[in-house]
Amino acid sequence: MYTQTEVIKDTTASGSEGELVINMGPQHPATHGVLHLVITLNGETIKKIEPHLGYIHRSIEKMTESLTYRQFTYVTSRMDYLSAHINNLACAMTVEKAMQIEVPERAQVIRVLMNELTRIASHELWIGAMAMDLGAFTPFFYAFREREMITEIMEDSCGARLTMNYMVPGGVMYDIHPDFQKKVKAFVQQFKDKVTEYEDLVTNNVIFQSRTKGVGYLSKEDAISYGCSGPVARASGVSCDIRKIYPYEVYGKVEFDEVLDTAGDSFARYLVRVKEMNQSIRIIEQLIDNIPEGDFQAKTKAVLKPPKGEFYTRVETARGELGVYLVSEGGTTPYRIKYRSPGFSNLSALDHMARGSKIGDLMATMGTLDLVIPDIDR
Amino acid sequence: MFSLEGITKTIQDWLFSSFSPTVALLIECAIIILLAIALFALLGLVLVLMERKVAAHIQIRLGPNRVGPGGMFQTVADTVKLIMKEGLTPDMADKFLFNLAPFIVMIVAMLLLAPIAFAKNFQIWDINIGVLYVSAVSSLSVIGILMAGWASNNKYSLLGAMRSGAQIVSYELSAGLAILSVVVLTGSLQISDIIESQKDGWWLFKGHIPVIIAFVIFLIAVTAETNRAPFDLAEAESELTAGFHTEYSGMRFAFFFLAEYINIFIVCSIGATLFLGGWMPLHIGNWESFNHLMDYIPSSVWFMGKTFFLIFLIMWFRWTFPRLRVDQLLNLEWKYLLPISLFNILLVTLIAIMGWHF
Amino acid sequence: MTNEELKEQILALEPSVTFDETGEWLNVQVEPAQWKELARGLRNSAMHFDYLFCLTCIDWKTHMTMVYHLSSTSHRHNIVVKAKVDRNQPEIETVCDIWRTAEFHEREVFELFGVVFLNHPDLRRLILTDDFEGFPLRKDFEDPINMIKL
Amino acid sequence: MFLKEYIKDVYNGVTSLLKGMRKTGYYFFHTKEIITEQYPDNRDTLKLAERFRGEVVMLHDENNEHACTGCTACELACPNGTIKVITKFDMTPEGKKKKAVDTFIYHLELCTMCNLCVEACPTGAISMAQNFEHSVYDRNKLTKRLNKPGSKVREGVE
Repeated sequence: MYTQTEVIKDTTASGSEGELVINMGPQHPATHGVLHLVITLNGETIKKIEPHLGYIHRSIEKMTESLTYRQFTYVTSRMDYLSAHINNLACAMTVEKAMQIEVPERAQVIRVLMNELTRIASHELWIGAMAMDLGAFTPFFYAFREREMITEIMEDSCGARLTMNYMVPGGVMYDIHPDFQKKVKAFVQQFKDKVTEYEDLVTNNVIFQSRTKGVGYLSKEDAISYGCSGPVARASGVSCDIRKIYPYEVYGKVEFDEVLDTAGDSFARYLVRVKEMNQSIRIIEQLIDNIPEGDFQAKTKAVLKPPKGEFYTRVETARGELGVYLVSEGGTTPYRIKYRSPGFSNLSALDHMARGSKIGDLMATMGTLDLVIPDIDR
Repeated sequence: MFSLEGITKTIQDWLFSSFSPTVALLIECAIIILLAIALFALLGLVLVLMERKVAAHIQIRLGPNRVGPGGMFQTVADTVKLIMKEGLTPDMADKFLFNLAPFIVMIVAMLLLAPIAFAKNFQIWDINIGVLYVSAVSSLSVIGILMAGWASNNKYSLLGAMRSGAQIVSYELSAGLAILSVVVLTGSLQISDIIESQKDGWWLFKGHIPVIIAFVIFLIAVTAETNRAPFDLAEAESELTAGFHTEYSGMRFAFFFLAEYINIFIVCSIGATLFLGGWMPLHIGNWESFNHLMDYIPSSVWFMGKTFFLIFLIMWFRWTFPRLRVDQLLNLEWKYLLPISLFNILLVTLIAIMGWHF
Repeated sequence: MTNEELKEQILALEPSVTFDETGEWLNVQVEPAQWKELARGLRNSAMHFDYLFCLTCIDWKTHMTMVYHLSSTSHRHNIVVKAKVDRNQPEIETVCDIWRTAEFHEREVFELFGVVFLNHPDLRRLILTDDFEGFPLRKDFEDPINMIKL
Repeated sequence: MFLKEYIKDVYNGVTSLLKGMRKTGYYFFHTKEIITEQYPDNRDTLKLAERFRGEVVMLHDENNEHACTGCTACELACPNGTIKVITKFDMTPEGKKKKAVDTFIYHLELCTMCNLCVEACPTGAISMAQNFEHSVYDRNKLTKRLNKPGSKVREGVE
């Protein structure tokens, strides 16, 4: 066992014969936050990648142990801040499962609508950021234009743009805004009009294709073994969409396809995400006119006290499978909460995927893994 | 009508009449140096602002709009900031080379100004091997970049400099061959001769498809030579933070930055001279009245217009395309551009020999 | 596969395990010494538990429990395996040669709970700084400066 | 055949690039597509969503009365210790002691705008306001007293 200091010290001197050890991050344009990768290079070829985490570790799991069941959902918005709704939903669902709260149909539909909007918003940001990693700056702004519409919808209904805290145990915090349906329909229309722009600028671009095709290959066996989930695993042919396998809320009642690809390279991961946006649009179109009347929140007690036991909820965030493992001792605060974050497992496959490729390929691989660092560190 | 030719002639006559030829020449040199530096500063300011505005409009933004009307003085403010900033030298860097590198890059850019004809008879040095001079001197800038990368004692800088070395050396070839195709058609290396040969039409139109191909290859190659996106591997922001100038700050960084834009201006003016007739107005065959009308527009306006059009094209590339990978960059050169331009030059030679051009 | 079938097959692999069916999924209690063998069996037998989707530890103040959530991508069944480890000298065999995702998760558990994973190829700190003392997710961890008690 | 593939490669590559350039060129020349919000300039016309959560305020009516009974439900609901309610005992005309709010302290610097206090309030005394320009030079200014001086609880609010 050797300590971390030694590793970092090691990077100031070059590695063994012909090797170059560089610190990528914690401040680096492509690591999207504070990911720190210690990369061993041979010329431009990557020999080894060691991630060092913890620069934004807030120990949310420990914090949660002193928060009540109403309070602890909002903290998870800060984990994977791009799918804040879905994180909140996972927590709310865990409490509902533990306390056997029946969520009204209307709340379920609103939740699914919000989830899918979040998923599109997250993928929009990812498309921009990924193109930026590969050196194309402009798609970022086009993607943000559409994302802005979603954040405005969120702002109208939830009162915040990023950390909404809209899903609460028992339903949603408020009813949807009166303009919600109109604005969502406008967004769907805008998205359909503008989706060709990404095709022109990114998908069909010969440089983009040559940068991503065959880069960062992950086989099906490795994807399973590394615990990958979400688009990363689905691009390798692993069917792992929690919305399909273990449907929650009203996902069982809507029609959508699980997007699968078998190529397993960066371009496949890119395509899976783009197609997933279209599937999300499909779900939204099915539900937007069919929001049932009724309560938006179930009647719950002021103080939530789940019974003693262990509860596990799995949801599909924009990045993959989020698990909330709740150990309750019957008190007002959780005894232990474990968040199984998708990014952490996906990151563990990075070394395997990037070995032997160029530094430029690392950007494509890392970009398509869609890492959100607070989600990894928690 | 306003003519730069008249002004320069008056100044020269006056100088030679009032001083001995040696002193007059020295004074002329001093004036030219001053003018070149002034042009440098001005071009830097204008081009940086132009880049930011072009980028902003492509990206559905407004761009700089706070300092001065429409953000006109934004770059001036930036320059003031850069001058005031501390120029850091890394601890273990090779101090001499580290400080020398930005000046080498600047000097190379300045040297390249010499043979460019800015307007009719307004040229610093009408050297008889003008085109050769340009392609020879422009390849020197790689020395400055390598020096900067090596002396910085930073691994990102080193990687960036190595990439840049491979890139500039290989793209010199196809840029050279593209230039050669015009030289073949003109039969002269002198810039003024090349412009003169386009009196009745620009080479881009006169030379059929092969010259158009040469023009496209020239554009691609010079984009790569000036380290611009999609070939900005030497800087490659998302990979190497800032590549060879990662460790530079303050005015020394500004020199690199400025040199990049000056280089763009120079290669675009060379492109405009070779393919679009330099300061020569747009002349179409024997439409006498049209040609006459075109002559009324000052030659400097023609030259600047063409150059800035090409600069706009290069900026347009930058804000549209993703960056290539280093091996793809070399593949593009050796597998696509070089064979095509070799084949192309054969065609151009054929056209020149058979006299098929207009 | 139903829980009964799973039970049968797991018992065939390791007779000393005990079961608990109160939760959502079948809970399997195993001794740390037998865990590695059982893990290999679960992965390679007909049950085909190839997806380790959650690996964590719970501090019960008297002892600690390693919790492994396993799933099968082909049969779609899940189980939870728990192994009780001693709190003063927590040690358990690594499973990162069976499920490679365990490598990172075990490193996380190692530094947050102090559980030592035997034969782990690269067991060092992933998140915390080197001079950090104590194991933050244990119940008796106190940090007077950074922890705010409400 | 090799030559055909080669030419096809070049052709497809160039057309894909030109398509991208057409798109960016379109936006360059269509300045009305610009979406920049000129924030400090458009302060007058800026319209925030009515549910936007900017800060917690206590609603006072024209008689300088509020609805806070000092029950501290918000204080308990807050996950960050943002709210501190200092209570006092008022004498009712009948001579009975009645709990009332003395000072409602709100630490804006700790607040995450999660809305849990507003949800918890049984009398609707506090709500979220749209003001989002909170920057000040002294962080002490961020600690606010929400009940106005001299204000008292509205009649009939229990």
